[in-house]
Amino acid sequence: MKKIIIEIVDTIDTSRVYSELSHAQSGGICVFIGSVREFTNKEAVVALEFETYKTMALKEMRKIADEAFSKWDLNKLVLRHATGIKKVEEPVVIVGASSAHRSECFEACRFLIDTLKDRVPIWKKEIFRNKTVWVSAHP
Amino acid sequence: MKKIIIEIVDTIDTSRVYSELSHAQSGGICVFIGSVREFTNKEAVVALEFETYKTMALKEMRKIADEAFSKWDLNKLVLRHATGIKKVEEPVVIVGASSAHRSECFEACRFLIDTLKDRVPIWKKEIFRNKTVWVSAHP
Amino acid sequence: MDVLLFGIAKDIVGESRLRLEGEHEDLLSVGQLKRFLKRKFPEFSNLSSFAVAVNSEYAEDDVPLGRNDEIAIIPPVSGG
Amino acid sequence: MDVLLFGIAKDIVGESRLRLEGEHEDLLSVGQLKRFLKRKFPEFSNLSSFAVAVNSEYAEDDVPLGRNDEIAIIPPVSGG
Repeated sequence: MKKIIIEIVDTIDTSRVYSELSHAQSGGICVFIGSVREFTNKEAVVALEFETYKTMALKEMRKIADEAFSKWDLNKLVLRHATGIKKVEEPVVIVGASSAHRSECFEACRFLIDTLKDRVPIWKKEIFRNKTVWVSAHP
Repeated sequence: MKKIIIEIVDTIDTSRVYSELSHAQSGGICVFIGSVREFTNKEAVVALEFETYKTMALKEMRKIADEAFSKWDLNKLVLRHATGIKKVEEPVVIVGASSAHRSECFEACRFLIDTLKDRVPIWKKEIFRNKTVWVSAHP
Repeated sequence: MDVLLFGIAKDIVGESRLRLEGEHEDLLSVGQLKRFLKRKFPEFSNLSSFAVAVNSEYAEDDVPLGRNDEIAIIPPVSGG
Repeated sequence: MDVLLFGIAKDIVGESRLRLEGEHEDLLSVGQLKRFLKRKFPEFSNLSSFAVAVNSEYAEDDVPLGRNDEIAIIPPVSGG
């Protein structure tokens, strides 16, 4: 019955995450969506470009999912990241969990995004009007 | 630019919450969906029935939204509850917040659902095969 | 004075609106209304708690009741 | 031995795959590969950090490198 969806995709369809996480034994679903925002330190971002080491990224996402299932009592889980160029307001990542009670899905959802950002081999390049910057590359 | 959506509806359309919360200055969106789950203390729930004191419920939801905006740096916020009979897996409540950074939207989203459950005049009746029970009515 | 009833309060009283006519003279505050309800419908004493709303705002026991106020009984809420 | 390059590592080296031919004999571990890269491309020393993956798993400095392993340079990740 437990179900994990892990994907790296070109475009994230935010409308289907509810049906992906819906489960007869789940009273709570928590979803986090990360999207491109216009300003980074006062400079206007034109777009973000995401690059990934796909085989490894999927493996790491799988480990994060397994860890979440071992830490919390969850029924379903989604980890989906986009690659390529994303413009302002476009979704770049969606993670979510469903559980009987709400504490578990909130805690798991926060863990999913924090750990994904920490570990999964995906790189983000900020595209400004006059330059591009690989995020976090330099101290 | 700040936008608050507060509604009591017959049916919750989970697919449109992303576009409702999407905002050029938001890098993070956190959404919680509460749905009907099959088992409550081992007894099979056939459905839940929600009743509301609508004028007051909308007022209380508005206060919760204002409180969230004063506590966290948010761009948009949704508080939507359903009324009537809801079957297993059907969504009954959806709350969400969007903010520049993810901590704010997670904390605000948790606050929205916790405070809604605590204060908003909505009542839930559990419909079992042989009886009905108003949740939390008795000690 | 009309009192709106919701959830289990509606089941206890058997209707969704309680019309208080002659009795009204004594019910000058939220506290008095609560005591009146517990006397007239002992089932109210078995609830976890119940609040009163005056003009769709939660009201403490010392809030006065006026003839034109919208008054409602708020049994323990359980939304979400 | 081929080394896959991503993100800023690809920009530093100027290609997405670094072919190491004669030099390979000395590169027996992850640690040796890291030192080699920093020597050959000094820009690597300016990064916040960088890791090496062997067969798509993060690998510590003492992990040995084999001719048939898939080796990749993992500069600081920034997904999400």
